[in-house]
Amino acid sequence: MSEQNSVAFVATESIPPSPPPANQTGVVKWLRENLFSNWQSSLLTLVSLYLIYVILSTFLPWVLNGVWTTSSLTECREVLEGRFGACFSVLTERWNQLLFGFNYPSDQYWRPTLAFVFMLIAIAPVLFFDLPRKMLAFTVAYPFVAFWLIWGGTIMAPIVAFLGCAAAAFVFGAYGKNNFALGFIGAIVAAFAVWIIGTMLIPDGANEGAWLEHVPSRDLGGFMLNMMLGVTCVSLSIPLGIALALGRQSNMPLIKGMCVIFIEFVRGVPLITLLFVASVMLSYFFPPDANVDLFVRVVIMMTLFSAAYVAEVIRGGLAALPKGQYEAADSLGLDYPQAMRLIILPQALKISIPGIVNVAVGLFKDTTLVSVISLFDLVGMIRGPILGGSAEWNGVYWELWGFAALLFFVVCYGISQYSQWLERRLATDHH
Amino acid sequence: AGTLDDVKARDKLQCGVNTGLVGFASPDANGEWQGFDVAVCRAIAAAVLGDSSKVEFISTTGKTRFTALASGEIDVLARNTTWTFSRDVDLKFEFTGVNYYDGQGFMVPKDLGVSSAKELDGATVCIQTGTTTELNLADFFRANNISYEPVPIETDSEAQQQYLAGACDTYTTDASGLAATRATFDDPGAHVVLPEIVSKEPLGPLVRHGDAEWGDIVRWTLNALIAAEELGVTSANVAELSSGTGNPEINRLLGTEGTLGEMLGLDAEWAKRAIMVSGNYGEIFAKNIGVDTPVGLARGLNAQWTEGGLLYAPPFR
Amino acid sequence: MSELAIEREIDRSKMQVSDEVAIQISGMNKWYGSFHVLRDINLTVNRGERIVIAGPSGSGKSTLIRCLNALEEHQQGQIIVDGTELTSDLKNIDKIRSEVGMCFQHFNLFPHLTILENCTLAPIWVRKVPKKEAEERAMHFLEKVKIPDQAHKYPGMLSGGQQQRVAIARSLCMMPRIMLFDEPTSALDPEMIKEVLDTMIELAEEGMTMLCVTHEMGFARQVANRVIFMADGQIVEQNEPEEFFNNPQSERTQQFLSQILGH
Amino acid sequence: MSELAIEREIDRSKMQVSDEVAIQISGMNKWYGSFHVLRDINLTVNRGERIVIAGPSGSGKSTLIRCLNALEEHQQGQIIVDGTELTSDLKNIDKIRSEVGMCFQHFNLFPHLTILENCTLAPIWVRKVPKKEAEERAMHFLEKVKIPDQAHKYPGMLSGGQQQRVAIARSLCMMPRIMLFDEPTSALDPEMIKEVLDTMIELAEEGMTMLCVTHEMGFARQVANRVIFMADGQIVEQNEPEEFFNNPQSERTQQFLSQILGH
Amino acid sequence: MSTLTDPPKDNFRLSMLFNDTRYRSLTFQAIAAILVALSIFYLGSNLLTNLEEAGLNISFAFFQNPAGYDINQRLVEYSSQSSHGRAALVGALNTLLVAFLACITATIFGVVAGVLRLSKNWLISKLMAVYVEIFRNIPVLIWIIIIFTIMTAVMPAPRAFRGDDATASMLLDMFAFTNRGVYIPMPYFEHGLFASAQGNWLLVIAGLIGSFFGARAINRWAAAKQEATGERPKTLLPLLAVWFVPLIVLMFVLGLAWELPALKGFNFKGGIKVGGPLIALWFALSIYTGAFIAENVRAGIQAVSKGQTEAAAALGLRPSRVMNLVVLPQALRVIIPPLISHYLNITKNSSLAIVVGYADITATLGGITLNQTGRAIECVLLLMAFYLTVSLVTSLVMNFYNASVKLKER
Ligand SMILES: Nc1ncnc2c1ncn2[C@@H]1O[C@H](COP(=O)(O)OP(=O)(O)OP(=O)(O)O)[C@@H](O)[C@H]1O
Ligand SMILES: Nc1ncnc2c1ncn2[C@@H]1O[C@H](COP(=O)(O)OP(=O)(O)OP(=O)(O)O)[C@@H](O)[C@H]1O
Ligand SMILES: [Mg+2]
Ligand SMILES: [Mg+2]
Repeated sequence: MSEQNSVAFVATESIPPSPPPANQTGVVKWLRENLFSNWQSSLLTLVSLYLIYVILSTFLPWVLNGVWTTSSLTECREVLEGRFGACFSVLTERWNQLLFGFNYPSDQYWRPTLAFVFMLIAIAPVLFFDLPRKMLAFTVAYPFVAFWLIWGGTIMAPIVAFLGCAAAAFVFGAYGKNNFALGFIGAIVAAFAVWIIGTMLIPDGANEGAWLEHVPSRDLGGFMLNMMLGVTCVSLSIPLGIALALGRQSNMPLIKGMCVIFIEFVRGVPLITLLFVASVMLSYFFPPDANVDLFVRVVIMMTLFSAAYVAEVIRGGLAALPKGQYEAADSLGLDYPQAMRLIILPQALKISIPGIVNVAVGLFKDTTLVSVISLFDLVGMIRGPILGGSAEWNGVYWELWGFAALLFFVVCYGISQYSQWLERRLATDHH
Repeated sequence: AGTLDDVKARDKLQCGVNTGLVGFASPDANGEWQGFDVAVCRAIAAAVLGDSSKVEFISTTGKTRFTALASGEIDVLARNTTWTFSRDVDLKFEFTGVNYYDGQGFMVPKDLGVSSAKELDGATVCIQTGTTTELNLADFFRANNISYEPVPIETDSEAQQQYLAGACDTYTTDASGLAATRATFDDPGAHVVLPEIVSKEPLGPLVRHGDAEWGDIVRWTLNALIAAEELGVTSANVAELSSGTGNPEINRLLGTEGTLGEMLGLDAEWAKRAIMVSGNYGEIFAKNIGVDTPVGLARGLNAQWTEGGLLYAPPFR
Repeated sequence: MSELAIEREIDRSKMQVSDEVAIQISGMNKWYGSFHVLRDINLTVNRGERIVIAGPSGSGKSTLIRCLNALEEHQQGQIIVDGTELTSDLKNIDKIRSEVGMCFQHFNLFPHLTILENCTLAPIWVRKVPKKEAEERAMHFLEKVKIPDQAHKYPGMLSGGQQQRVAIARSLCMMPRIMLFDEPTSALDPEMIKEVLDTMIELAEEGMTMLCVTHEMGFARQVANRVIFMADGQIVEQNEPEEFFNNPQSERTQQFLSQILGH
Repeated sequence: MSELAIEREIDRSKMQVSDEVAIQISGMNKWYGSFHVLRDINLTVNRGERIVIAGPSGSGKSTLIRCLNALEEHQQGQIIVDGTELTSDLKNIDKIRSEVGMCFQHFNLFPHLTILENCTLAPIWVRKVPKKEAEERAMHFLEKVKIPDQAHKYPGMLSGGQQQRVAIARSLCMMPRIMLFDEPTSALDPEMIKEVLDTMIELAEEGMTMLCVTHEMGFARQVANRVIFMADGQIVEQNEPEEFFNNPQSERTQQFLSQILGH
Repeated sequence: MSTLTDPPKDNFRLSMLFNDTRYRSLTFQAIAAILVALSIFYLGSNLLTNLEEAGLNISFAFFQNPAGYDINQRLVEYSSQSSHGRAALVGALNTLLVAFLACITATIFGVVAGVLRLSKNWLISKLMAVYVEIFRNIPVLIWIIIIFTIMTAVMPAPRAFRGDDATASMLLDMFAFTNRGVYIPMPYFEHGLFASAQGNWLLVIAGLIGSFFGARAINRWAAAKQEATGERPKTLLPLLAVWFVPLIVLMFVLGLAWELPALKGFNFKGGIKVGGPLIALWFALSIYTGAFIAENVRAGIQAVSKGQTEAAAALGLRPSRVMNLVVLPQALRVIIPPLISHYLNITKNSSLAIVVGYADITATLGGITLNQTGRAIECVLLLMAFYLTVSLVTSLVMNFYNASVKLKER
């Protein structure tokens, strides 16, 4: 072993940390690194600055000069006196129509508003796991409350509906623990029994003179309609989606095949064709005197549509679970429904929430398509009665479309930020 | 069961209308449906149910209207729908008469300098789709051996926007619709409707085939409105006239004589109620689309036969 | 693999083997598709026996264990567990599963439930034990595996060894008469292996019938009363541990032992 | 961590250190933002030296190694590798990178290419070696690391130890004169660690200049000719291995060694 | 299976339908099948009674009847005398056309935005983030309408080109950008070798195909050379030559000339017209979907770990090579599957063409034809069948691709 140089070295003192050299800090460095690191980057920076300038310089004066208080476009133009500015007065004047459609009784606007506020409360414990679980009680009651608030009419209807569900839950609680199939079928029978008896008990003209005036569903419109379709269809599609996903995972070829066909079929056609089915075809498939109204038909089709997408998301969640979880459940003697309900689904659903939220955002945006089949949602209101059917506001495209875009942006961006937050949180969660 | 029984049981008439065409059917700022077609629906409701507000208006597009009617979602379709052979025969509907004799026309900006549709060779044409417009247009240009570029647009609002921005040279739909649209323009005077009417567009309410009883009610309600104008019965004097007049036809119409109402399965005063709602045909016309309204349509073909028009209600006897 | 010294005195006196038959496998065959995994397995396990199954990877050890619990179907032959024949009848399967507990290599705890909930879940839903009683029982077994203080944590917060012990406790809560272990320590670090083996030894001392796939030869030597060597889906050799290790008969066994101990 | 016994005779006679300077670092400082990671580093490495860098986590070992390869920029001081100064000049960086091979903790093989393609990629595209020659060379080094038969598999199909050896072979295919190792064995299982260390020892025996961040003290003792101890971004102590382990001078070093060996 | 050789010892009992794993799944499937069959039967019988009551029938005979309407955008011969079937074909081709164009541009937008979003330039990456968020979070229907409205409002009408005080003018006297569409010069041949224009074009296409093979040969030669010597010869000049020399010669021989668009009557005549509705729909679909693709591209590139780039850099590979040889091949595996589903979304979203008056299949078959014939059920069924075929074919191709690029693991 021949090491020529003696290598022994011991540091005599420890060197304290010193600040980095001046050209490594401060605004200048930030600018140099982030905006002007080389000539391509500098060029891009300048181009984008110019672009931003152009956009802002046209957009800002338009907004700032905006007129908010006139009652028609001509009046607005007079006020503007040739200046470049927006006629936001269409928004103030048609505010209620944009939000609630033109048919909802104007003295009842508080009802959907209240339902909306309640929705925020009801949905909170679902979205944020940290909130007290007791709030879920309100979530359970919410659909019935909201139904009554929005449609009004006799309070018996939501009560009967609620009782039916409660009976189902009770029967399932009593028998489902021992025998899932028995509990499940029993629950359905109980629910229908209560509903049928309840419907018979409600007198014919109960909607007349009810505490809350009855509003038929074709009178719903505006942004409220988008919200309602979005919320209703997404919530209805989750159980259906779960069933489809389980069916697709099942090892019974027939059931699997039917689920696959359904899912692939729905995902293969545009939503608008399904809406055509709802508007021009579906009534042929109901019994001659059923007369299911368009809102319900649209809800059916949209639910089926989003169920297929939800099913695919949940299938991903199911596949992400290790096989060991299924085996452990089996080896403990849990049967299939128990294993699903207690072990598999709670985990799979949690993984799937961000995906489901994405489907929800997509579906919410797609609710605007109902304007094509003559429902007056926000887009339908603008395209139909406001732009096309009124002499006062013919030609205020930018303000109206800008408003619609903004409204959707705020909601969808909010939801997608939530889903990103959730994804981060699920990634760090240790249980 | 017959449609009449359904309507009575429901205590509400379901009436299919346009999604928004000023003057014919459009919701106003308060959300109340207004217009010429709407008035017909209200008259029917008044005749059948005794209350003109017992109507549910169901807006339909060109695509959905026939299904809505065929599947029973609506009882009567009072939307600018042209009476054609195939609709009547092949699609199994029954047109109950004509409430407006229309024809497809063209609107052009005045400064385009066009005075006849035959000068439109090579023009870009905005069409509001959803009725027979595309077919008439194709036929007209083919017959005159000139070419055009169609731009089919779903809603009136988009078609207007295209037309006003100059993306189309001309806008075509039923002349009544053109007038209604022009009425909403900033400067209606800058646009003209060309004299050519390229098609016959008898518009009228229709019902399902095979329910003759209901068809009769709709048909004769419409006829009652027309006859009332001919007979000089107006919303102002109908109450007074219904106590009995010297004119037996008026008496039969208003139910003071004969049992016409009973034959229809209604009561005697059905026509009186229908007329009370918003007056006779002439009054309805004047109020919604007449020359004094923004739509500004002259009676033209839609005048009574006695005035040189085509309106001719069969006798009430 | 490592021959871990088991430090404490092991009390073999309690590990009595009775005459009663706990598991009887005769002429059992199993195929995966056309691949013959288990070939003519014949095995009788008496109550109280502690059997270690060894063999090279892919020899079918796990498959054998899993057949006993109906996690896999066998296609030929007979398996009788505790007097109940394993057929495709769900009733029998349920019965057998509630008699037989199973521990996996990767624990397979339910990560969304606390330790206590993991342990009470099956008693409550399968055995219909009242919740309170189930919890008491769970605490009892958690104490036995020495982690009662973790009861309200989630599995993700525990170390591997602790998780495996919870898994054992979870099986025990179903009061099984037979326990199956499939390489319960092979995913663990050396310190943790000891904790888990200790727990298993304690179980053995209490007279539990155990079938254990493991490569812990120390455990096999000191606790097992029979070692079964499998290769290519067959039982090649079985013997008492001392004999098995010191005096292997078949060539396959010798080769295997030389590999596994020579390292 | 574990002091792994290296069983074979190590032939230190071939591990000659020449007088030629391979790497010269003087007054080098580096900041991440305002965090001072490397403080006044001065280090001269002669051709043929085998240097092990040790130190607590976060002390800047990886950063130092990565600076030598221009994977990180330094902000002050001078780094001269093989006579070329490391500046922001791309030419110099290219030159240095083709002289210096690097192995990462997580191998970083390219998963979409076969083992052979992994090894020939850089020679073909950087050194412009004809494909055939590059493949021959790759096979030569794969034989050296004892996995020529895996050449047409994909990295995902190999064990960790095999993958790390491929990573070494991949670096060698560029014929570097200096090799940098950043904890090459810390992601591996014990058996695999041995395979990789063996390969590294062989390299050392052939006279390769090596800088190695590792906690394998067995390796350090028997192969390195210098151990450098870093703490808080500084070189706190350096010495010959025997001296370093038996007679650490500074307090930090003593503390670190007691922790790491006392285990 | 061997269960057959080893029959159940106990006799069949009814309870075994539920308790025996062998029969249980059969039982459930039978129940499910019966339920589905019942509901299909129920819906079907409703349909039949409803149709009968309305006196209608299901028949596709109307397909042969003349359609009677005109279509402005068509890829195959069509006039108002053609049949409804042909109108549907025109629509189907239009759907495929706009979907194809939008897929290309959406990919370009998406890749550019996705890569720029990872740029070190703070402003650019933030701008791209804004683009992505704004477009992703507003319904595509609103975007289509807004973009169509902007196009008609901002671009000059042909009228504006007319007269002395024209407010708009053509670009280079060759291109006209109007709110009815964009007019570009159309090439034609003055002394073609064939009498028909098609023949001459076929000749040009044949030339291009020849160039393509030539270029491939050059690349192969370069690759072979690189394999042999290590150096890759410069191929830019030969490539340019092989692409352009034959083309230029051919153009010269055939006498290439351009037909320029010119304002005649109401519209520009001559040249090639790309219609306004097509442009609006195309642009709206591409920029909307581009935002989604940008996210995929970003995710795909980020999915390639930093270690890969570092390892490649440490081997001395230049950044552009690192991108081409290491990052992209790996990122593409992550990017392509969702990319395909975005392509499908484009195809499906193109059904919103009706709001801009573009004659896709939803507008012809599901729109005017349905209107004119009133054959709702037939039209909607055919419409769904069309989209279903497109998406099934695409996913089939997709599955093959996925199987072929799956990373090999043990
Ligand atoms: N689900 C399956 N489908 C097909 N073959 C399988 C399946 N599970 C296991 N095998 C095969 O059956 C054989 C036995 O597997 P088994 O898991 O029982 O081996 P083992 O002895 O437990 O091995 P190890 O020690 O690696 O756990 C192996 O060759 C394996 O590849
Ligand atoms: N990209 C970075 N940005 C900011 N700080 C960093 C970055 N990379 C490393 N650091 C910090 O620099 C310090 C030194 O890191 P380095 O990776 O060199 O440590 P190390 O000695 O290799 O530690 P280990 O043994 O854990 O690998 C650490 O405190 C680390 O947090
Ligand atoms: Mg195993
Ligand atoms: Mg490090």
